[in-house]
Amino acid sequence: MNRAYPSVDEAIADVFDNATIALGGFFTAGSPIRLTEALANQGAKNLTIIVQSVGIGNWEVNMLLENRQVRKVICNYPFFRSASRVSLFEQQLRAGEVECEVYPLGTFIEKLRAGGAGIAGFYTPTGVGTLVAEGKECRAFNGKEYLLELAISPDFAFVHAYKGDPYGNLVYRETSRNYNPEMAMSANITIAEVENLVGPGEINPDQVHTPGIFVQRVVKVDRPDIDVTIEVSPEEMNT
Amino acid sequence: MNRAYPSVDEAIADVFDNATIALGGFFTAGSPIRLTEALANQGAKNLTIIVQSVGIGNWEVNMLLENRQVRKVICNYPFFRSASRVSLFEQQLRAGEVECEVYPLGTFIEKLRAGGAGIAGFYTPTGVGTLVAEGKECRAFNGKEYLLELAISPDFAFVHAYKGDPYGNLVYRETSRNYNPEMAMSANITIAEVENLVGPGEINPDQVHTPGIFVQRVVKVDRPDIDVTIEVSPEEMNT
Amino acid sequence: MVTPALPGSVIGISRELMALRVAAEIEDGSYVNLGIGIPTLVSNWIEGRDIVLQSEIGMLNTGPLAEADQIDQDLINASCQPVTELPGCCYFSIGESFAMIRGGHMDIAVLGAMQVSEKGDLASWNVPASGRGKTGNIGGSMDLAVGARKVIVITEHVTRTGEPKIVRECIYPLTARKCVNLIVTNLAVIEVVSEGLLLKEIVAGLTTEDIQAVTEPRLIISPDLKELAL
Amino acid sequence: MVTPALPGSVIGISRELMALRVAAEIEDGSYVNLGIGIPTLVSNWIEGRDIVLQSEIGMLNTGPLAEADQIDQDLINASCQPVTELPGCCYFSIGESFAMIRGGHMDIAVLGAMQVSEKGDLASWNVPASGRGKTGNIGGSMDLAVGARKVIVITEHVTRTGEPKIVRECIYPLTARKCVNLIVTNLAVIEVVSEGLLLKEIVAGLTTEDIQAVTEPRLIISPDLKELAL
Repeated sequence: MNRAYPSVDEAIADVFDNATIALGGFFTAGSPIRLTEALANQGAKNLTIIVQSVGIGNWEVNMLLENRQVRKVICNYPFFRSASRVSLFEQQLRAGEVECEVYPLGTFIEKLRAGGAGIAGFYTPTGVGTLVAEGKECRAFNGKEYLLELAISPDFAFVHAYKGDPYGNLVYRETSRNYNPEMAMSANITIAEVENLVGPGEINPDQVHTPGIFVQRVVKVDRPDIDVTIEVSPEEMNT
Repeated sequence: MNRAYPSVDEAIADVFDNATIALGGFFTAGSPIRLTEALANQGAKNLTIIVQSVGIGNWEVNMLLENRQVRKVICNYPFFRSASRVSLFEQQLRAGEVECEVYPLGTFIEKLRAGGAGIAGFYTPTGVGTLVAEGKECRAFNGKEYLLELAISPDFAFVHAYKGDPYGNLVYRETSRNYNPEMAMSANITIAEVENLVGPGEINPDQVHTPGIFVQRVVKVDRPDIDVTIEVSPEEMNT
Repeated sequence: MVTPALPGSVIGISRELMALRVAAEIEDGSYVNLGIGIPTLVSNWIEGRDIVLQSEIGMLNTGPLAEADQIDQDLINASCQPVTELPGCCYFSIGESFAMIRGGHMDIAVLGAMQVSEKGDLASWNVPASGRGKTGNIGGSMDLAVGARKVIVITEHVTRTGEPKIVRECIYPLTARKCVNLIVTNLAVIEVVSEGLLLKEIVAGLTTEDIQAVTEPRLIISPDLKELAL
Repeated sequence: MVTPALPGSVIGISRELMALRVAAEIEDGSYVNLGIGIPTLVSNWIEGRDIVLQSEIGMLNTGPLAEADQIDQDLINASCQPVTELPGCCYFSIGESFAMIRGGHMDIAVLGAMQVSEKGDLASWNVPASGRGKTGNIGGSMDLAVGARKVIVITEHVTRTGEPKIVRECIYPLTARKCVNLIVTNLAVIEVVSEGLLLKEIVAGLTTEDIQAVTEPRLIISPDLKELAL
């Protein structure tokens, strides 16, 4: 089993127009920057992007938005925190050029896990009595109300890991794990960029975070080291 | 945070009559033998036991059955493989002394995960069109049928781990992980017997399998080393 | 609408002291999630205490913000800030993180608020005036509000323009219904009880009438009313 | 009920050779789960091939059975047998294991059977004559039958008492409906197609009539009918 690819360009070459792609990571931790750059170069259009945010937290989505590759974003935190700062995504949304679907974070990730785990839908207490409940089945179990939320199974997932092997086994580092494991499970084709590509047997099998069965392609990348602190003012973080 | 207990007896002292208890592990791997022994000594009655099996795979349940402590078993593999071998549990079941509830394995573990994760229920394709579907809601999503299965949240879970720290963080070894992580999540009070109790900071935080928040009590035990091969005839395993 | 007599911006305690008051509310041995914004200030007041902070990005035993040479791009909190580890730390996925939150394993969530109602309804994610319609930055707020065993709101008592934030009914879109247990503001500490809002502590120099004047619903005055002590 | 002309116990290929025939069906690069019982024999025939075996207890790249000095009580398969690791191995929880299985990530499940119907229904967990009523050893069988992309059944063609196991309708309680893709027996290889059961290979020395005689539903004879080759 050798799932290693020689380059990010080859690893993402078959991403097609209208594809749904989950992007793992958040801010500096675990975001698949190199794969996203490659996708911006590759040029697939009309994409649905599933990602935590399109503000500061996942600025790499801007590469796709600038290219007008995105038709829709499914996320949990679409905008800059401050309502007075308008992101490129918010501009395109207000102009009707992109669509946006927002879920509570726990629902967002559980929908992806369900997609990966063969579960069609699940009942969550989150969002009951809010705008999130609009159009959804609400049902009581043991006297408490829950919403029915359905699974999502994207065509592709791009994830970033600290270490990987040719079987696709992945190890994440610290909080860069975040969205990556569930997104890797959820997709039809999961592509992992890894900082270190090691041989079979070089990862302690008790310490694998994402079993290789969930990862179809692995590609070695340079560790992205991008200073985005300039984007985050202390005032903004504490308001 | 010091969740370490001095003995298995103290760790399980408050298990009450009519409690529901999930027991992790399977056969020689990851079964909480010492805690179960302690429970047999402690004597709580009328228990509902949630466990993979009550044949060879989890022979330790026999300690509770012999004591007549068990009212009901929820499992996925209740009997000896061969219909001609009748276990103590099967005897008690046929005599109407205990009840038995069986779920497909994936449903069984997902019900426990749901209980731990605040999900009231989920739709699984497993069991559609079988005896398992009796009395359950069956519903189609995207043209495929699914059963609604509900969460289980036991009062207690007993788990076995290779290593633990006073925060309750656990590390399992090899296939002894099995049922333990989801059971640890699911229970109101999770009690972990650990082969090695180490200090805070001595477990690499990237390598924790069960975060301590899911574990209320930790107790050091001798590694159980019980030869149960005598119970398993090759004929039986390959029939 | 009540015309506020006391603009919140010029009186009462600072955000830092509000955070200190919240810290005093947290028992040792608790697992706590601090929401984005003012709630993160609580972390400054619990260092060295036996309290485990969860970062919903996937971490327990989150330590203080990282100093320059400690910064590690793989180790951040949900506010995009580099943080550090404390002993007993562990990492996990977002899926497992929200299993913890929604599954009732977090003892306390400290959340910011745009509005809190007298029933304990919370609105914290969307100001209609932003023009963002029904979309907005929900993030983890709804799961935390629903899932934590106790929800403490930390907020200025009134908006920048002097409008009450503690209201009879939330006008802004809800985060969750009947989820708030305690409200700590720059002026008072108010508990949400089944009968309504119980005023328990007020800042030195203010009267119950002062607090009522900037609070939309009728407050129940605790028989044990105290000065807000820090 | 057909009266079988050929008792399965005295003719046809051995279980080991049935397993070899199944092994030939598995493409390199596949993820495979072998059910308890006869299916485990398949593992003897794929050593060294580029096939990843899942053990549903929570392991990928499961190696051969452990020899005496390799035995480790923490490293067993779902049949309670001590096993070994192969390079690329990883461990995970049962929850994640069945996410893999139910989520369609396993390429092939090889399962035993009590009965298989002409529609591909599978019965494999409960014989009513056992007196066990509606309870029985379901284990992972229903998830594997529903979740694997391809389900191969490996079974004796008839029961010990000579009754057909390939039937028009399963009388025994079902594992899953319409899940079986291929049936490998001691006598034949039969594919489940939309029109019914396609007889593709038969053991040397037998005729299609011999196979039909011990098979309840009418078989479709493949135009490419071959001798079962090993």
